[in-house]
Amino acid sequence: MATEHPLVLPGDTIDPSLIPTHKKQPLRLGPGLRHVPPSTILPTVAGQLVTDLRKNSMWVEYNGGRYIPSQGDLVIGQVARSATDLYFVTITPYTANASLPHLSFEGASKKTRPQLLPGALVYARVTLANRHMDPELECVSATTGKAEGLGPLAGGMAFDVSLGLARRLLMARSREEGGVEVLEQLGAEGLAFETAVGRNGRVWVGSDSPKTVVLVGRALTETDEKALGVEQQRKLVKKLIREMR
Amino acid sequence: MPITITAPKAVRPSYATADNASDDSGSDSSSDNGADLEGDIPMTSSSRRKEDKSYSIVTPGEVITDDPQWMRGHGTYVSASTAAIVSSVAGTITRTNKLLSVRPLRARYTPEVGDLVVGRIVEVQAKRWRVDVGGSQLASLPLSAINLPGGILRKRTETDELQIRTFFAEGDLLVAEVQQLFSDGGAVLHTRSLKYGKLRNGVFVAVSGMGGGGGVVRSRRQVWTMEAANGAGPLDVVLGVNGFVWISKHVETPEALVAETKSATTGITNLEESVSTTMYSSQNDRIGIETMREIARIRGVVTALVENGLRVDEDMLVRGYHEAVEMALLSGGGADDIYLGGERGEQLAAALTGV
Amino acid sequence: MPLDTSAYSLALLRVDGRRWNELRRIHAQIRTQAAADGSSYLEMGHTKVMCVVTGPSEPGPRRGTTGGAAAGASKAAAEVAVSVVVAGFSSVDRKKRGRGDKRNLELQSTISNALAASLHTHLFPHSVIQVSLHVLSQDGSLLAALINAATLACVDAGIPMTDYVVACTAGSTSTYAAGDESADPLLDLNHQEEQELPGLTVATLGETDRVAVLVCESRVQVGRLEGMLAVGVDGCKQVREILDRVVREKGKRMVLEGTVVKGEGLEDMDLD
Amino acid sequence: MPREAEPSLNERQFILQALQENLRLDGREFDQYRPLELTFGDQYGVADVTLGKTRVLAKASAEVTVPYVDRPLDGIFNIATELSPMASPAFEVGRPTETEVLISRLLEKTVRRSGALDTESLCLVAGQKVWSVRVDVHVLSHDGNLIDAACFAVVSALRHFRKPDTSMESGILTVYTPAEREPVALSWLHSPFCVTWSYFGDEGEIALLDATWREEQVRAGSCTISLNRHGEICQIAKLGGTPVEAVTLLQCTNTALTKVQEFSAFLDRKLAEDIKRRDKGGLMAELSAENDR
Repeated sequence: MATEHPLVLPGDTIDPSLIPTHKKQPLRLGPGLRHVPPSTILPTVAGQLVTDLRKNSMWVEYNGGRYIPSQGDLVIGQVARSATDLYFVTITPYTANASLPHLSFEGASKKTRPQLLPGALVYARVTLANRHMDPELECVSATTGKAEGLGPLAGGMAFDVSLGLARRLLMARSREEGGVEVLEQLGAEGLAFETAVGRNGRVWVGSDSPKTVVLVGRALTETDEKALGVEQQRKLVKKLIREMR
Repeated sequence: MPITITAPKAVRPSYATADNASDDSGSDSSSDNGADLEGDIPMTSSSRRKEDKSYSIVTPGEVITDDPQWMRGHGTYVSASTAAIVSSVAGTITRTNKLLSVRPLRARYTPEVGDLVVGRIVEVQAKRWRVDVGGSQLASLPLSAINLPGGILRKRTETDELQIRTFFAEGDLLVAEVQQLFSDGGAVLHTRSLKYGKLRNGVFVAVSGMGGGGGVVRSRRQVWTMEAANGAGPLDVVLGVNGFVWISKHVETPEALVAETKSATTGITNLEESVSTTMYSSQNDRIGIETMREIARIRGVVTALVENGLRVDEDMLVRGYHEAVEMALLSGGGADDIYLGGERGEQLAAALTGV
Repeated sequence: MPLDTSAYSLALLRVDGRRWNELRRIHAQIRTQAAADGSSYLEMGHTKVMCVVTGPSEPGPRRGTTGGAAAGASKAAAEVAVSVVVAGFSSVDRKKRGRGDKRNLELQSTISNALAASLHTHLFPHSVIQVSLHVLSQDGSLLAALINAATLACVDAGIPMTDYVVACTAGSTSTYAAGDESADPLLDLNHQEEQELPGLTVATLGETDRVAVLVCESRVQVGRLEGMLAVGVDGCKQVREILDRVVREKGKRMVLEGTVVKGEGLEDMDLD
Repeated sequence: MPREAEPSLNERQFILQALQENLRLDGREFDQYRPLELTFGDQYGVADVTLGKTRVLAKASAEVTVPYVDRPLDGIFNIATELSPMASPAFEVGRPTETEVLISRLLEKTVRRSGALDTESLCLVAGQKVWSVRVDVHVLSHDGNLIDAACFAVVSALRHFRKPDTSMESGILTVYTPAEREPVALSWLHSPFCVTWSYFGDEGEIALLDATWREEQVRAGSCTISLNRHGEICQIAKLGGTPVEAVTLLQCTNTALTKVQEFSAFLDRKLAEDIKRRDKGGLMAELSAENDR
């Protein structure tokens, strides 16, 4: 991975050969990169430079820092309090709360809407995020009117993971691209559980058996803290399962 | 804040066994008037209950019953381990059908819908006032729950919101009714009746209220007009259920005014104009010196009742007032003697309970 | 060592003439201040404290108190804010303790946490129960006296609670180094004993053996703990008895005077 | 003041539910500590303690000052605790929180009042010159159980510390630099350690050792017991919280004693290792070589 994704530091010059060129599409810059006219591209954070030739885009992968909401992200928020027509939801501690309208749940109307107590967890999508306003969330798709897996999270346990792991878990092909397989392996071992991954670095794990939840949580946090590769993850899962029995 | 620490009683060994001690305490506390009353109270105590139980005083942590047929009410909790109903306050047991509750000897006022309360505005917000009614939380009085000047049926407008302080400002006293309760115990008040509204021309006394203990009790009439002695004219008394009392010079109630003016066939709008001008006035009318004196005397009666541990209701207050007038006449000072503290108060209380 | 312990082994009497399992005289009153929601005055020997409880009420501006410090307005339960003022004349050496004194803060926090565990604070959201304690005279067992006074004042204020939180101290005649098995546990230490002997303060929830507060600030062999704890817990039961009697007498007087409507006994109800 | 990030309802419920089933989030036993690590600095008197993700640094230092008027024969010994925003955003500089006050009181009672350091030995000239020993405790990372970690760090730092050697000759006090004379250890009487129990459940029936920050936020009460390996209680602090059966407290004390003995042995081993490390071809080797001859 390291060879194809070179390490960059803020202010490094990027080898022009790494910049993807595409005939038709314009070059798209992702997080951690800055365009200085006329034609310089500078990294602004330390991390691995990733390029996608097909989409003609590039960005810097980095692990750490504080989550900054961006539109369309799935996050796990914690209800701080309820106002007359919206909930104030904490996405990350010590930052301004996001707002989640009472009516922004599947099938919610003035009379039937979920009653959430302070401290309840919700899985939500960021609908508005810019640096001048507090973020806004929704728990229902505006186009279809369906929850699509969003909404209040009942029971279970939320674990804190690094932002990098959260992003890797959310990748469509987390094994191939993100190098995380731990959840699949746990599932393959016959454990029944469900998860919800928030881009803000929280993973919710629900299961009927608290044992399973603890096991999944430990597997995730250990994978994260020790930056385990796929093979090591496999070993870890085997070890944990053995311990549990 | 008066500090009354009475001298310690004769030294008695505190570490005496429980049996001795309860004997001791029995003779100890009932030395003055308790001893002769004791006979009147039926001694229903069963063998396993202590002598104190005949007064049905329960204290925190005391098991009331472990019979599962009862339901727990206020002032009790169900013990997690034994499923018995246990008292959580010191007070007396009351029961309503199968519901057991303990009325505390004294507590802060807990609002109930329909209570008539006297309150003080402590905060003015955009669309509501926050009112201190002596409870655990401030009550709120929405702008929409008051009579707006210029007609009771008028809708509230933005202008009203802007001049919210002209109706009630911080420190104003008002009489209102509890309209609604929140699940967390907060109360919403309203003054949408001509008998409610801003208070003036009088004096305020705070005694303990309906949370428990002495002071004001819920009764048939909380508000009445009484004829005062010594040529003072009629006086209004408002006993808020929350223990806040208001005594003022009687002003013709707006209703009476309405009736009068109606008979005089004046236009109704005209009348309401005149009502509304006075409704939110913070200016006292001229009050005669006699009236002031009698207001002060009633206030003295209220405090004397409370100091001597008597309840405050219409009957007690009216009788106490007449007694106080008598006492003043008998004493050297004549009608001007309105002092009812100390021994005088005790004398008054004795006269009232002696009947 | 000013405390003459030699006399103890001879007559089994302590410096003030008590036996090992005897409390000092406890005198308590409730409703001492008419203007307060709840108030109490308590003497344990020569330790004298006063307590005033205000609330539960809407939090206002406050200073010099500790409780759930991070309390916000949106709390689901009432906060118990305790302030302890030690009068400068309360002890022999007229020392003034400032508001920021760490020992004082620890006392406040201990009392606050002990009460909060018994009081049904969840019944009063968004509110504060303000407990002000004043130490008028100190002669040992200060924390115990403060806890007892605070409990009484809370009972007087009619705040629902699981049970009384009652406290007393216990000590041991052994010194920390000596592993003598013959050492006797002592109940309710006075100032002199507190200075010289190992001791602990214990507060229990009513008559149960459940310990809400256990504070030991002196060196003692681990083997002595059990004896001291047992004596302390037993002492708490005695204290509860005494405090309960105070409350009952007050209630009885109120019933007799007609302030409170007499309760309906359960006797006649047992039938249906 | 920034508010502490509260755990969500789900987390609260789950932690309690799991504890009912004898499960801790990190898979530990109820009476098991997280891995305890201790590193000494190059300087004398610096101890860096990590307990899981909790990390505490303690540094001991000494200077010569004038003693207090009322205690002319005693040296001065202080413990300064600092909880900075580095450990948690909820801590503020310059305004001690309740946690900070309670920690410093506990350390004070455990180490200072229990007489672990012989303050009389710090006296140089009665009433005029004494050593003032100070330990600064810095919490570098906060993941629960600060008290045990801080106490361990303080004791380690003091045991490791060497103060400059001094001599008195005909009324002249000389303080030697480390180059002139090897610094000397403090006169240490016993090593107390804190063991903190956290209680969960309505009746405090579940007792955990070494709770993490999450567990601490959910707990119903706690009790810190300070002991030395000889079985002497130096301090017990159960400051309120859910009432716990007296018998449970006694059991907790006994378990605490075994933990303290483990701590004690661990510290002794680390100190011995450190001496060996410093010794490589050093003064001690030379001296022993001389003796051989």
